[in-house]
Amino acid sequence: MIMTKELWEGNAAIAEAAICAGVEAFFGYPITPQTEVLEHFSKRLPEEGRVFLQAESEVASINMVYGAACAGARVMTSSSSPGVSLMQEGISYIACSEVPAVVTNIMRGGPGLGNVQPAQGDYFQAVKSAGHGDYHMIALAASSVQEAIDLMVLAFDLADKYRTVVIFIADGAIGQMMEPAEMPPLRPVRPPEERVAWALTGAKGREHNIITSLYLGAENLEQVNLRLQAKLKKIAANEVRWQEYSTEDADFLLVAFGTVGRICQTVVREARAQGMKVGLVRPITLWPFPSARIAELAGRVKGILTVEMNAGQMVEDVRLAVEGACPVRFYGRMGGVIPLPDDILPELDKLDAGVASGREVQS
Amino acid sequence: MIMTKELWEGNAAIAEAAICAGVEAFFGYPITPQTEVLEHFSKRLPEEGRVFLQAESEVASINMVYGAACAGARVMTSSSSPGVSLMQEGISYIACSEVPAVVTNIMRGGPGLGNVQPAQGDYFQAVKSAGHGDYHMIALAASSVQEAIDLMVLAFDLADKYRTVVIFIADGAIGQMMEPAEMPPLRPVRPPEERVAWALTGAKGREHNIITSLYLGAENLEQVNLRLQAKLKKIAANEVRWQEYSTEDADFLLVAFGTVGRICQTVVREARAQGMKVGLVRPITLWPFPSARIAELAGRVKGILTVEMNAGQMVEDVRLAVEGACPVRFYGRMGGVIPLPDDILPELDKLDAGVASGREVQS
Amino acid sequence: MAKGMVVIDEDRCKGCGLCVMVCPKQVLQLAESRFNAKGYRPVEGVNPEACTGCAMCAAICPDVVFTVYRQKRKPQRAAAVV
Amino acid sequence: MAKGMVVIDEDRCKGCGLCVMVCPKQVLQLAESRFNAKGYRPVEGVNPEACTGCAMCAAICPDVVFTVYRQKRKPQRAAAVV
Amino acid sequence: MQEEIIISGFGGQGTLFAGQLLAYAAMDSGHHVTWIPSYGPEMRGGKARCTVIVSDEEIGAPLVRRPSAAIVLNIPSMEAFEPTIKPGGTLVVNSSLVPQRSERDDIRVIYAPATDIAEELGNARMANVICLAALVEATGVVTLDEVKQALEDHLPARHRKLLGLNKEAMDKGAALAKAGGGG
Amino acid sequence: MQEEIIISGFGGQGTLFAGQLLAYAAMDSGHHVTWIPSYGPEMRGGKARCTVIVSDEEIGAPLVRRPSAAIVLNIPSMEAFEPTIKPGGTLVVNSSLVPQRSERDDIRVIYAPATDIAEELGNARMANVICLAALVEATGVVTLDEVKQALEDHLPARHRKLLGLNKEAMDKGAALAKAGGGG
Amino acid sequence: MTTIEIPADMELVYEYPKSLTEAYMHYCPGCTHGVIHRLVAEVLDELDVREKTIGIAPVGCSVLAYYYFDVDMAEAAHGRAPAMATGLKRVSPDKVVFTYQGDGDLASIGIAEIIYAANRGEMFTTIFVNNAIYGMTGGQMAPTTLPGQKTTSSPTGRDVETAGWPMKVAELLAVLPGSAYITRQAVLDVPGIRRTKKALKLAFQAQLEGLGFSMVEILSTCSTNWHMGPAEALEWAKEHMVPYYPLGDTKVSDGVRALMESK
Amino acid sequence: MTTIEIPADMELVYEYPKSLTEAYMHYCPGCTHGVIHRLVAEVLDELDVREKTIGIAPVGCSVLAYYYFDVDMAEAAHGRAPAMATGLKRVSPDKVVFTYQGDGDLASIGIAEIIYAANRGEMFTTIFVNNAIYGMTGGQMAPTTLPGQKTTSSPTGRDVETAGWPMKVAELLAVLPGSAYITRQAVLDVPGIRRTKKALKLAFQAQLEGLGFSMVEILSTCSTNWHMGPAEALEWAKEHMVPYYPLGDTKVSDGVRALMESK
Ligand SMILES: Cc1ncc(C[n+]2csc(CCOP(=O)(O)OP(=O)(O)O)c2C)c(N)n1
Ligand SMILES: Cc1ncc(C[n+]2csc(CCOP(=O)(O)OP(=O)(O)O)c2C)c(N)n1
Ligand code: SF4
Ligand code: SF4
Ligand code: SF4
Ligand code: SF4
Ligand code: SF4
Ligand code: SF4
Ligand SMILES: [Mg+2]
Ligand SMILES: [Mg+2]
Repeated sequence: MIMTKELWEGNAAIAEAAICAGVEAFFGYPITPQTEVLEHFSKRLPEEGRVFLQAESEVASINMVYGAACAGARVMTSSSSPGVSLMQEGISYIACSEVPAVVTNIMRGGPGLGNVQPAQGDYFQAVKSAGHGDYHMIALAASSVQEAIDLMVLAFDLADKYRTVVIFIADGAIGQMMEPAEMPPLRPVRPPEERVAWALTGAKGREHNIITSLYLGAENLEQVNLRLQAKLKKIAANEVRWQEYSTEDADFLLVAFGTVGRICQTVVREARAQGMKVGLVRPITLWPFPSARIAELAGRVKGILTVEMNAGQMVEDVRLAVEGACPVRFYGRMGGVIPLPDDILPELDKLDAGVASGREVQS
Repeated sequence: MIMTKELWEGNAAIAEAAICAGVEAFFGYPITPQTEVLEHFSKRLPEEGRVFLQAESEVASINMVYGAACAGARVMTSSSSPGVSLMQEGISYIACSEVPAVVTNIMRGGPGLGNVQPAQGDYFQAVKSAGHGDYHMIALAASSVQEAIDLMVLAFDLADKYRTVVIFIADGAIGQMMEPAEMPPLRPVRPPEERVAWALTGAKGREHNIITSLYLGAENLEQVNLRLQAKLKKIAANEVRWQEYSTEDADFLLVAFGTVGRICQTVVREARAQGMKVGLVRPITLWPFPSARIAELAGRVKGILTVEMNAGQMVEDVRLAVEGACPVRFYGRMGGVIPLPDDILPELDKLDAGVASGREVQS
Repeated sequence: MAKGMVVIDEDRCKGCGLCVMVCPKQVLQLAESRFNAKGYRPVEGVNPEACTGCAMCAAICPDVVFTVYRQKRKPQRAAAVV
Repeated sequence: MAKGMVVIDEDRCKGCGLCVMVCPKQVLQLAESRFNAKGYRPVEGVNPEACTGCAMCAAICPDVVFTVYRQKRKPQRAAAVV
Repeated sequence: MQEEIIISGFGGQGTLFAGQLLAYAAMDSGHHVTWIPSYGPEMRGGKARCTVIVSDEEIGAPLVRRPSAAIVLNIPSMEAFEPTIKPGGTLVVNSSLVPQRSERDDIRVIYAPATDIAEELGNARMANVICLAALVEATGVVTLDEVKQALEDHLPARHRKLLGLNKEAMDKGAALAKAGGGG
Repeated sequence: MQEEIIISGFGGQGTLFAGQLLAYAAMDSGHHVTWIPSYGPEMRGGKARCTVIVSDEEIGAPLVRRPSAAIVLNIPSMEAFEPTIKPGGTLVVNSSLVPQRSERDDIRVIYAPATDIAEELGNARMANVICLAALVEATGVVTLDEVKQALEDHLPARHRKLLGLNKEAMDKGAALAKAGGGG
Repeated sequence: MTTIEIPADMELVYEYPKSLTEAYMHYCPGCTHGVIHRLVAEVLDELDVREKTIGIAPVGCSVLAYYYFDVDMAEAAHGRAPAMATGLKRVSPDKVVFTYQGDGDLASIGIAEIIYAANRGEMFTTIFVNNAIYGMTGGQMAPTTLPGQKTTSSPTGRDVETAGWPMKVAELLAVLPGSAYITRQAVLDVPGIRRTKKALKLAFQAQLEGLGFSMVEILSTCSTNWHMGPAEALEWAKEHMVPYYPLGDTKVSDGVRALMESK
Repeated sequence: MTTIEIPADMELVYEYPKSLTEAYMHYCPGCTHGVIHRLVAEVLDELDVREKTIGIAPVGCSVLAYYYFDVDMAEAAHGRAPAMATGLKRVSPDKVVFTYQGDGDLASIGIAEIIYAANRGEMFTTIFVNNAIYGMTGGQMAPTTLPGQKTTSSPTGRDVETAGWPMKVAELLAVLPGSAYITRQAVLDVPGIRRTKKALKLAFQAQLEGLGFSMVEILSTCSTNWHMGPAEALEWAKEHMVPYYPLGDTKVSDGVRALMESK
């Protein structure tokens, strides 16, 4: 079967990709700018004979996801910034219980009610353990509709493989944008009889299964944490993903993800047109972060410019990777303002000037 | 009036100190190991004619705090890890609305339900913006009952001064511990007539006041964010607090906060008794972090050991401060296990050996 | 002479037509081709003499467009609405 | 001979005394000075002949200490409880 | 080739649909394309705008501050975008609703009395495709036939019966552009 | 001087209170002191334990793995802590409830039949203060009078009437320690 | 500026309420949120409490209510207005406090907070605008969406088997002892609007008298997301909503009863 | 190992339920959580559904219920068991699902989730243990704590003026159309225990028949935090709780009525 490209809106594409990936149930609550994810599911899941439920809140959504995941079903929720904040307790429970689940955050301007414009202010929330305790979600960031589709499929596969929470993050620009894209083949839903061994399917002919995040006694809980940390280490070793543009001969490196990541592709082109050798690393996994690669490049370039739609969050991970090996500058816009190439190019010039004058040793 | 020391339990002391600092209302929900904070308030606040309310949940608690803060009252809530996760949306709203509020987190073992043993797994939650959007809370960490008292008073003053959320963090060890300590004088409650000008007190003889975190239009919200960031910068410039022990001649530096911070004082003593010149920086403000001072010391010591009751969180801020200037090692225990001097001393030896052999260039 | 009178704050009107619907005396109508500052066809008084000052238009108007007057039992001094 | 009989899983007992309270025939009593493995004074049958097998003890026991037997109408073969 | 087109007007004027039509045409003719609306505050509002980028290369920034072409369907849009068009670019003005004239001499401006023409044809809502046809004709970003094909493929079923009329409207729009954009 | 004392037994044996008494005495006599309980899983449970550190200097770690002294009021506590006491340290055993003997020859062990003595005095719950008095007497961490004073100052009102009896019990405990800890 | 001469024999029977600012409201044409705003403002005027009133705006179409009411106001997180109002009123017991909430806000995400505020008898007044839809986010199913009603998240109509039944909030809160006055009204025609105003006044009076929590549920329209004209929407609501959500008081405490009778 | 010879003329009238593991329960002596566990297990045995049952444990004293029930189980976040059960049952419609929750868990922090589960008629059964206190955290005021009752967070007794009224959950949920069977029982004496078991059985049968949401509220004791002996606690509950929380069914849907009559 030859799949042809169609014009997909990002939010609808996310939902349809999840359906293709075999999602069995969606639980969510409306919020701009991701409501179309929920709306698409509300139409398509019943058509496919799967479960759609508009929950009473985001707190309920994440716990419904937790419940369905315990049953061994592929399951997800979707929200935007304030709604994702409400899910932090649930996410921490799921992370500790080690059931697979997918959460998407189509970020908007914050903090507080903020507005619904595209933003990246929830980077920390996605990559540090924003809920309580030590854990990480695998955080996938898309910069195009096609990539959103591909990453949604990957999200489910990684969630299952590592029994972990995967967060897919994008912003309203990607959620609302239409681009030609191709859906993967529709995977059939895993039949209930084939659910994994650890799942809660009824203790028939086996010991009863227990899924919990309670571990009395410090030593017990430490053992659990050591197991979680070992898993995270494995993920960090195997699942780092990023894309590079024109880094081979770059004097300066841009680091940017999601919407700004693709905008920076234009910046690379325009900077090179102006004679400045600029390259770009666009992290696809925000956690695990492509630290090793950035550290490597940091040894070869004159300086790094991190561009984000926030006050400077990922730049900390860049700095942690670089550890002083070259100057790292930050340029960010907030509140839903999207930095365009015209805004970013001068920042590259400043970086260049700073390096040349020796001012920009470390910033 | 001469105040004499009394034996105070940490949790009760936190509540009593807040009363001394003029807290007008407490809204909270029970959770171990901080329930005694709530219990102490339930007894004392009505005695003082102030407001105590056991809320239906942590979500409600933080929003009650938000409401009372809008009225211009000194107000706080208290919880432990899972409960604080539930407050993230509310905290983000309060941060954006710029009303003063105090939150305490008596951390326990996580993630998930975890257990109730002392832990520091919520460092990231406290110092990065765990709720959505760009903001920081001032994060104060106590390592003794007396310090808890002093910091609670400071918390209210800073919250008022900067119209910001202050989070006081400790763990069950400090919450449950008794130590001799002295309460500050009991400050009278600010009378309602004297509430600040921005507060919601009724639009009598003035324009109506509005407290919101909604800013339509990317540019508007960016302006708000710039204002918030400017405030944070001011706080970062003025309010960094930490304590140093034996750093003058130190070859090795420990960095640790809270319970481990005080344990490391013993480590310093014992290491020095064994002939190793060890010093300690104990951050009191986790945000703003004493980065400048650590960077300075990093230039003088052979290596840094960061000790935490988690999988390694503050160590990122240490590394960000050090930027490769000296090796930084991490030692942590999780799940409520408290690292004791016997555990930590060998880690110092390893650091020493690593540095000597040149292996420990950067870890 | 009319028993009642309405003052229309035209630029607040969104042309929803609800006042037109409820006016018992067909006093009101939406402008045919005129637009107000907000781009709506505002309400107009087309039959002012019929107005009874019943204020039903004001009661239903979501945008507080109307000020309504009614004939007094006993005469009183004039008010000015700006 | 007794109409009923209870088997006591002594180590589950927490000595709460609820069974003693509800037994209509005063069959049960808490041990005076004996402790079980969990450190509680467990229940003992002190008046077994009086037992009717009514199972009220079993109904109220929070710790599932009792197995209860009662005389059959028609005789049946023996069971073994381990 | 990269063409960055803004289509802007009131809600209800079909700006988003016109943009999508262009995007379909571009996609079906093998171009890279992005379509992005400016979505409003979480509330009712009058403005509707989208940006379509058509390119031979992978598209980076899906938004531009200085478009290479624009269609403006009302006065506020004219005021907002006329000054931003890149030199050498194209502006299509729905002159039925926008009385003013551009003062730029470094861009090509087509004044299309699109609402009038559409009303003449029997449906004022076709002003959008008239302008689109003019833009396509003027810029050559795709061919008029490609847009017609896209219309055929993507016009919602309930509007099927208007297909012929829409194509007729497009021809009028294209003709205007060929004629240099009178109105 | 730094003394690290663990007091351990079942819930209801007054271990936490005995520790607090010691802490009060230490504080009132001008020492640095910390008292920290081991608080259990969020549920009902039998164990109760606290660690008291008395020092002339500011106290760092409020917990120790190897105490310099301990009071054990039941068998599990004996098993847990007897092996951990630092050489040269002191162990007070409530020998009424703990039948076994320590095999350590590098610590001082006082076997106090505290529950028996307390019962003789009319209230078995005073076993805790008897052991505490023995410990205080043996270690000199504070004086017996200081503990008595602390008792006077901090005994909850509803137990006031037992003050005299408690002091008597303490004397018996202290005497045991002086005598070398028979029982 | 036009000055209109008012004939001398005319008296003012309706004028712009003082408790509204002059801001132009952003609601869609014919949206009854505007009517309800006006009524609340009129009641605040009549009770002469504007200068001691504090309102809490929700997240929903009425999120900007703080621009329209000329009283001190805060904007709550979605659903949490009752918690905010609780905190606020507890530290400002002499103020008049109200929340203004939509059906998604109050009955879905915020159901816990409203139930507990009512149960504690918090001394504030809630204005609950039930338009059977999530207006602000573009027409998804609300907890109050009627069986069979099509929305963007119930595209084939609300199926009560999977999505549950429309929530009758006025009946639910009436069960709680702390609530003093709970009523359901509708602003679908002029008589209904007048009754709604009476109910609002009583609710605020109950608060002023310290009688407990009061709530006025108001059946309202959303012509935009119902995809009909404003007039048609009023009719639709009368025909479909009123039968499911019967109008009238569901809870009148003794204190409120006395208040009613004292008028 | 002792082998006891059972006389030949004796028949077994009560034995250890198969749906309980052999684990020793951590509850305090005399805690009626144990009784309720046993009853639930007996019902699962009698309905022969152990192998297709999935339970959700709460946060509360019964947090470790997953060790005691010999069925597949998960541990929920505080108050969220109904949401978990919803997710679980929706993807496993052929399983028998129950939540086991305390009064803090279900009626305070989790009130929204239980209301919406009931309202949607989720096909699971909730066992709601009302002991008028927060047991696990050491005796704070619960939503169901009685007026005047002293707890560690209402040290002078619950003051309904500030803390609100005890929540009557069985009455509240009965208002919702999605609930099929809602009843309040008590395990305070043997007859009550037997009635409770019947109610539990009916609740699970209602689930098996797909009739909607079912909940059995059970008045229970907490001698530890009430500071009394186990027997005294039973008496206290009878004397103080039962009058406030009347026993009996608050909601019996037509389907459940038919089921009752078919027995
Ligand atoms: C935590 C959170 N979840 C979801 C949203 C998105 N949201 C905004 S308004 C709204 C519902 C509005 O509906 P309703 O309360 O009925 O008010 P209406 O607009 O109909 O007046 C939702 C879901 C949000 N802002 N915050
Ligand atoms: C989010 C969160 N808040 C608070 C707690 C603390 N907590 C644990 S159990 C409990 C209440 C238990 O009371 P109840 O539900 O009545 O059960 P019981 O112990 O009485 O059986 C609380 C508040 C928690 N674990 N998580
Ligand atoms: S006052 Fe009455 S009669 Fe006059 S315009 Fe208004 S509705 Fe019509
Ligand atoms: S009701 Fe108001 S807004 Fe609507 S048409 Fe009449 S005057 Fe205009
Ligand atoms: S079965 Fe009945 S008579 Fe026998 S011990 Fe139990 S309660 Fe007593
Ligand atoms: S009821 Fe059970 S636990 Fe209690 S004393 Fe009797 S046998 Fe023991
Ligand atoms: S969307 Fe509906 S509720 Fe919102 S303003 Fe428009 S008509 Fe009113
Ligand atoms: S604390 Fe209360 S509810 Fe918890 S186990 Fe003990 S008696 Fe039972
Ligand atoms: Mg609504
Ligand atoms: Mg309880």
